[in-house]
Amino acid sequence: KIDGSSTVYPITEAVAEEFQKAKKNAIKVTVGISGTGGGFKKFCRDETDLSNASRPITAKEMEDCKAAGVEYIEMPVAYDALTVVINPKNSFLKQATVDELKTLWEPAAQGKVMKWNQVNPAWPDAPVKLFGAGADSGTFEYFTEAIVGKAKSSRGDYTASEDDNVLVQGVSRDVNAIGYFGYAYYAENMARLKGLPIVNPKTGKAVEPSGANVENGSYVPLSRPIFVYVKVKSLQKPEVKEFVEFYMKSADKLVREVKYVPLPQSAYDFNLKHVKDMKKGTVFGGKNEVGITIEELMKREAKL
Amino acid sequence: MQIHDKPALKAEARSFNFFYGEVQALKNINMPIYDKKVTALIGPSGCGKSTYLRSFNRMHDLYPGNRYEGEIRFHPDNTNLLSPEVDPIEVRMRVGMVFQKPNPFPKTIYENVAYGLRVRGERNKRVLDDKVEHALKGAAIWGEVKDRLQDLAPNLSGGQQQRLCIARALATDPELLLFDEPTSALDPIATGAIEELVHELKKRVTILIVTHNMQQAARVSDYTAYMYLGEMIEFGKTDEIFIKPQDKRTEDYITGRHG
Amino acid sequence: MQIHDKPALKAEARSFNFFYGEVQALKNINMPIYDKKVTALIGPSGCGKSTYLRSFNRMHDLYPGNRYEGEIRFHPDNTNLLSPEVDPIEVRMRVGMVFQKPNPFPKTIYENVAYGLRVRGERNKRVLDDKVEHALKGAAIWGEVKDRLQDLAPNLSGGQQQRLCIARALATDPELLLFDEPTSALDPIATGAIEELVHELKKRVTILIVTHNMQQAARVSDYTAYMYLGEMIEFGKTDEIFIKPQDKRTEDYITGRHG
Amino acid sequence: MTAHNASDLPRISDRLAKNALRNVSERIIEAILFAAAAVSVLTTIGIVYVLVSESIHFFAQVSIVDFLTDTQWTPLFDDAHFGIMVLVSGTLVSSFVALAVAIPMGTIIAIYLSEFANPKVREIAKPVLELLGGIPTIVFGYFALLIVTPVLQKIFPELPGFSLLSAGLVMGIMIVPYVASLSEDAMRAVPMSLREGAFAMGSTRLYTALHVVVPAAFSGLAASYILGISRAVGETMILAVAAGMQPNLTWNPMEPAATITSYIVQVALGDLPHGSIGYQTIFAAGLTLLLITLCFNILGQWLRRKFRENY
Amino acid sequence: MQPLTTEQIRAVIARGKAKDAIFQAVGILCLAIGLLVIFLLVGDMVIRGAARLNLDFFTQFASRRAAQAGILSAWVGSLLVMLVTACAAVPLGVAAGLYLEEYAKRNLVTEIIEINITNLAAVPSIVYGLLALGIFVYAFGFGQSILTAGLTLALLILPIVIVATREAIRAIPGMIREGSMAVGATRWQTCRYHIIPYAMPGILTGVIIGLARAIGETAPIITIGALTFIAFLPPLPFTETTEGSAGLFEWLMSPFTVMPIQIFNWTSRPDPAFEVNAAAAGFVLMAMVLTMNGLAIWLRYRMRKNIKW
Ligand SMILES: Nc1ncnc2c1ncn2[C@@H]1O[C@H](COP(=O)(O)OP(=O)(O)OP(=O)(O)O)[C@@H](O)[C@H]1O
Ligand SMILES: Nc1ncnc2c1ncn2[C@@H]1O[C@H](COP(=O)(O)OP(=O)(O)OP(=O)(O)O)[C@@H](O)[C@H]1O
Ligand SMILES: [Mg+2]
Ligand SMILES: [Mg+2]
Repeated sequence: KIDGSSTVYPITEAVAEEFQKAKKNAIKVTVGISGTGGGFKKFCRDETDLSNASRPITAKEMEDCKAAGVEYIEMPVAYDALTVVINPKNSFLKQATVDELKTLWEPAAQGKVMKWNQVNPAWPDAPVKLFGAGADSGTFEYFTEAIVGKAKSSRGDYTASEDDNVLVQGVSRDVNAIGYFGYAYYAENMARLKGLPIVNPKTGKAVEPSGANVENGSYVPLSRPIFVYVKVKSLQKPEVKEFVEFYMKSADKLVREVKYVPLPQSAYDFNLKHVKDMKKGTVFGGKNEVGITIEELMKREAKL
Repeated sequence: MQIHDKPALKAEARSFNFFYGEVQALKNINMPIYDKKVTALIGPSGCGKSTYLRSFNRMHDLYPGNRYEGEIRFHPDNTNLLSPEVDPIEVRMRVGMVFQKPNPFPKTIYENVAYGLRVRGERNKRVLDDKVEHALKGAAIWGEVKDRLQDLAPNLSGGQQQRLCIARALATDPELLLFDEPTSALDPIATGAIEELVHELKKRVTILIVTHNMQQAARVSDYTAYMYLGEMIEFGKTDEIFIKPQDKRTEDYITGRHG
Repeated sequence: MQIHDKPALKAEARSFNFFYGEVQALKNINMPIYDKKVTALIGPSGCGKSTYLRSFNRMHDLYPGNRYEGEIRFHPDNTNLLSPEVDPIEVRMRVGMVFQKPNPFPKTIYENVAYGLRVRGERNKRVLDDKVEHALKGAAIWGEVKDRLQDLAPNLSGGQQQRLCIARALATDPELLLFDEPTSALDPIATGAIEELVHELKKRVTILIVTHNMQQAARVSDYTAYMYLGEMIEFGKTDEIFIKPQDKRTEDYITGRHG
Repeated sequence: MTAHNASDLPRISDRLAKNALRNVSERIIEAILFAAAAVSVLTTIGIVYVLVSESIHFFAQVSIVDFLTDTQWTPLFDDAHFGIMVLVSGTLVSSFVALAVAIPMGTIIAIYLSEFANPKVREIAKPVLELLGGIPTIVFGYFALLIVTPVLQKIFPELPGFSLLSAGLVMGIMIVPYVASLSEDAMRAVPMSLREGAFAMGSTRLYTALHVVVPAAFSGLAASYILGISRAVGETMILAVAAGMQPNLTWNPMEPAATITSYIVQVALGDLPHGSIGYQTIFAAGLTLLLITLCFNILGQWLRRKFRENY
Repeated sequence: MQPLTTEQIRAVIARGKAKDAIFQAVGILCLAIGLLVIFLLVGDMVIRGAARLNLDFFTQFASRRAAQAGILSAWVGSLLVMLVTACAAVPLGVAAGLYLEEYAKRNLVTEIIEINITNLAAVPSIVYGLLALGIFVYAFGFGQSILTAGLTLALLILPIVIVATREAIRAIPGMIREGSMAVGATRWQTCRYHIIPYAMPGILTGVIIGLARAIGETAPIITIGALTFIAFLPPLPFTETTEGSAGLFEWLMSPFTVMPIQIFNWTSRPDPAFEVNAAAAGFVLMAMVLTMNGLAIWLRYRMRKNIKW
């Protein structure tokens, strides 16, 4: 029984589907979408076996789990690249820096930065139409943290939607629009949208959102790992264990299929090793971090 | 012979008052109902005929706010029908009623007549068949419906429906039958049939009939009571009332000086 | 004098047949209606009185499937009321109607009476006030309602409502007024008031009234028509019909041998 | 005087006494039926309990004054503001637009079906129209976003891609069958005798309908409008898809805005941890929504009582 | 003042008739707009979804591949949820309607119940979702099961059923009631033999209209948290499962998905191919609603034929 983030859902769903097929439907897997927070809530109430998460577990949630005696293993399963998209007819935007995006999205901009030329004088005197993820999503949290520098800190006067297709619609219809959402939605709608290259703060080079750039770690700071948490107790059930093994083995292929960016195979093997060694806990200590690479993660020591 | 002049009492109203909420609809009514006789209630519209009639089977209990005062004694057991200890359902089992507009249930003819028996818990098919036939014969409609007992009752003509309603009331062997203007919705031929039936029935049961048609009262009843504005103005043998009313108001009404 | 014996004609049915779909409800009716007289229609229930009456203002046009045959001529202009070329709305503007159950509109007393005038496009407040007062006086209800013209009409008593409906019909000066059992829902006192009113009104308009009450017919009408099973059995001066009916069926009905 | 022999007498009297068994079983049945009727009250108590108990936590942290007067709604942001008026304005504006469509259109259709159309048309049109109420609202949402908005943009070029106007219009269409069907029922319950009275005075169909039938059926019409209003206020998916979900204190239907309901689904679908203040806001918002519909209902009850059918 | 001349009267009538005609045109236009929207929406769904409208679509589970995804678990889920809804709402609603029409005395309690029912009818469906989340999911511990969803929707349509029941009962002439009581029937016997059977056509219509509304509800079910990938069916009674033999009511506690949720899920997929599925599923849902409405009309017609007074 799995629940949690809608961002991770497509991957887990694909795995679940294949897994059931492989097992001839003898094992029933359900995948819910309650959001990362809702998922953890159930997870820490001991209601689910695995929890999809688009961000690491928070300190509060760690406490809840501890209180309920729930122990878990953290497994990164893919990269999600946030894509900043613009209308394909937009001719003046070729690239953007993190600072520019910050000027546009920070809370201070609310009601003030309404024209493109207020961000960059080289840009035209045209109104800005903003589209973004709903304020309770992991995407929102990560974007604000990466761009503005503080989680959940954003201007409020933009069109927010949980349904990313709505955002796709919005941006594709308005020349002056700019928006952000998960890479998969961009990948499916390349005809209607243009992905805005983001200048890598370290190298100073503009990097296009693409699978390759995410994988090679140059698309920063807008790419992030996403996770599946598995309950230690549940691993004693053979079907859960089998499912986790199946997940890690087929992840590379299935992640690609649902248009996410897979981690290097070594990372999946590493996850399996954790399972074998019962390496419990999170490596984040209850905080989210921006721009972290998978290699760094693998080096860290997990804590409960 | 004395016994013929004053037959046995079947029921008797004693200082009977009735109230619809605050409104007094019947005022101090005293009246005998003789066994195996037809008693007609006449009077202008709104004078309380229906109200009085419906007191005999506690129909007013169905609606809140109605109140009885005084007694209606029922013989031979001398029970007060209106007493709160008396179960209105039992009263209705002993007192049958036929309404102004025929109101057969939208069920089969058979089920209409058997209904009263089923309500009493009768399940035996043989007994039911028997009693249904008997009641339909009693209501002089057996011949017309015996081949279509499973037809829906509302498909009958108005007069047939009314006789079916009589059969329905008869099936449970009531001791007193109440008729509230039973022919006012019927054509002359159906009316004739019902009047004849009433005449037949009084051999077996006591009948109390409301009518707004004085000729009908004269034709079918042995006793007549004239009511006016909730009061019982005059009661007596039908011949006497029609030939020589004692009260000016009765006379006015009978000679048609009223609505 | 000849003129008194046979007054002017107001309307006249000629070989008039009426069909509810396939069912023929009126059969070959021929009958005159005299100007400024009261004509009563009597007959047993279901004989077609209402059907006939409602033909005079083309009420049947409101429901699909009804069919007229023959003519009803309207004088002095000798229009055939039933002709398809004649607009039923125009007919209704000339022929007023009062129903069995009082049916005031859910508006104020004033608006009820003014309704017909507004339909005719009258907007002038003075004219309306005048006509409303006049009509209410004509219906003998002015005294009772003059201080409460803005009250809702459905709050009046039954008898008052019926007189209000008469006022409503009078306000537009109809040439012919149809009454369908106007008193059957009323108490004797209200009935008396309406009967008196009918008597008053015939000075001004022609009246055709359906009643199931023979005494009423005798009291208020100049002419009486007896109908039976859709046919016009007998028509004549009221005195003559009641004293010496020509047809056995009329006699039976009048003497009460029928429902 | 001997129709019944003496031995009969006590038996008959017995029968007339109350039958205890029958009385008890009738009482039990009545109690069961009462319990069923009481379920609706329990439901209300449940709703109020759930909303209030979570809202209490919320109001422990946010003052009611702020809640009612703040002009920003950013409960999930770092800089949190809890001005419910932002959502209320979106809710009211979109409902207003919807009702501006649904009430006239519904009433006209009802009058047409009950007073003009022949019975066959009515028997077919009514259920077909009711199908509109059966279309999943999410389909309406995309209808508003993909079809109605572009059409409207042709008329008002400055209209943004998400707006209360297009969501409201479509919502109005969705509500039409509720209003039309209930109003039509109310008008058909007006006794024919009233209509005959009006026609006998020489009035036309429309005049009869407007001056006699509509006033007579007014309490029923009011009830249908109230139901329409509640539908509009409570509608969720259309607004979530087409109105833009942008917390925006505006009374202008040409702008995008978030409504109470769209906020609630957004959070219900999101990644928010339970027990957080952000999560509790949905109960406070739900409570506000309930109070709004309750106000309209009380208004409706009052209207009905004032114009109770008087025919 | 003069009475109007014939010409004047004719002019007035002509004006009135012109207004009639204009109104009639407006009425037809409004009706046409409504119907047009329906045809547009349904037509659009048919055209876009046509490619997927085949038997496989009904017998396959949801899948991440649009072309293989089907609605098996969704339509089974919808039907089962409707079953629970009907089983809960009908007895409750009919009993409540009976009580209010046939038993209740006019007093404060009755008054409260009545006002309360009209209020409930107006409570937004999403609020029911919040109620269900608090009461059924957590307090009663039913979880995100068919039972929870069915009961939630039952509460949602309860006012509709109650109102329909009351209307139907009110349409039964009082003389039928009196006729039954007059032969000595108790109140309950009168209800059982007469009121309930004669009110049945009206009750059924109300129930089906309520169900047709419930089957399309998305918001409360989302709030319960039932948006899930389900690639299996609830256990049939008495079949063997991995958790042992399923009891008669095991399926009640099974996780589920329903049509509107499946549609919602598909419309929010990045891959546009899923929109075809969403359209096809939308059409299937419409067809379900249509069938229900048709059934209601047919039943009403069938049953009315046997009931007249
Ligand atoms: N349910 C009721 N509530 C209040 N008053 C009532 C009720 N039923 C009847 N009345 C009043 O009681 C009086 C007597 O009515 P009842 O029906 O007994 O008259 P009736 O003699 O049968 O008249 P009709 O010949 O018209 O049937 C009337 O004034 C009537 O208005
Ligand atoms: N709308 C209708 N459709 C079909 N038949 C009808 C309709 N209205 C009346 N009838 C029939 O036409 C006949 C005449 O009815 P009508 O109402 O004119 O009688 P009536 O003399 O006015 O009776 P009453 O004294 O009861 O009012 C009756 O047999 C009746 O059943
Ligand atoms: Mg009576
Ligand atoms: Mg008549």
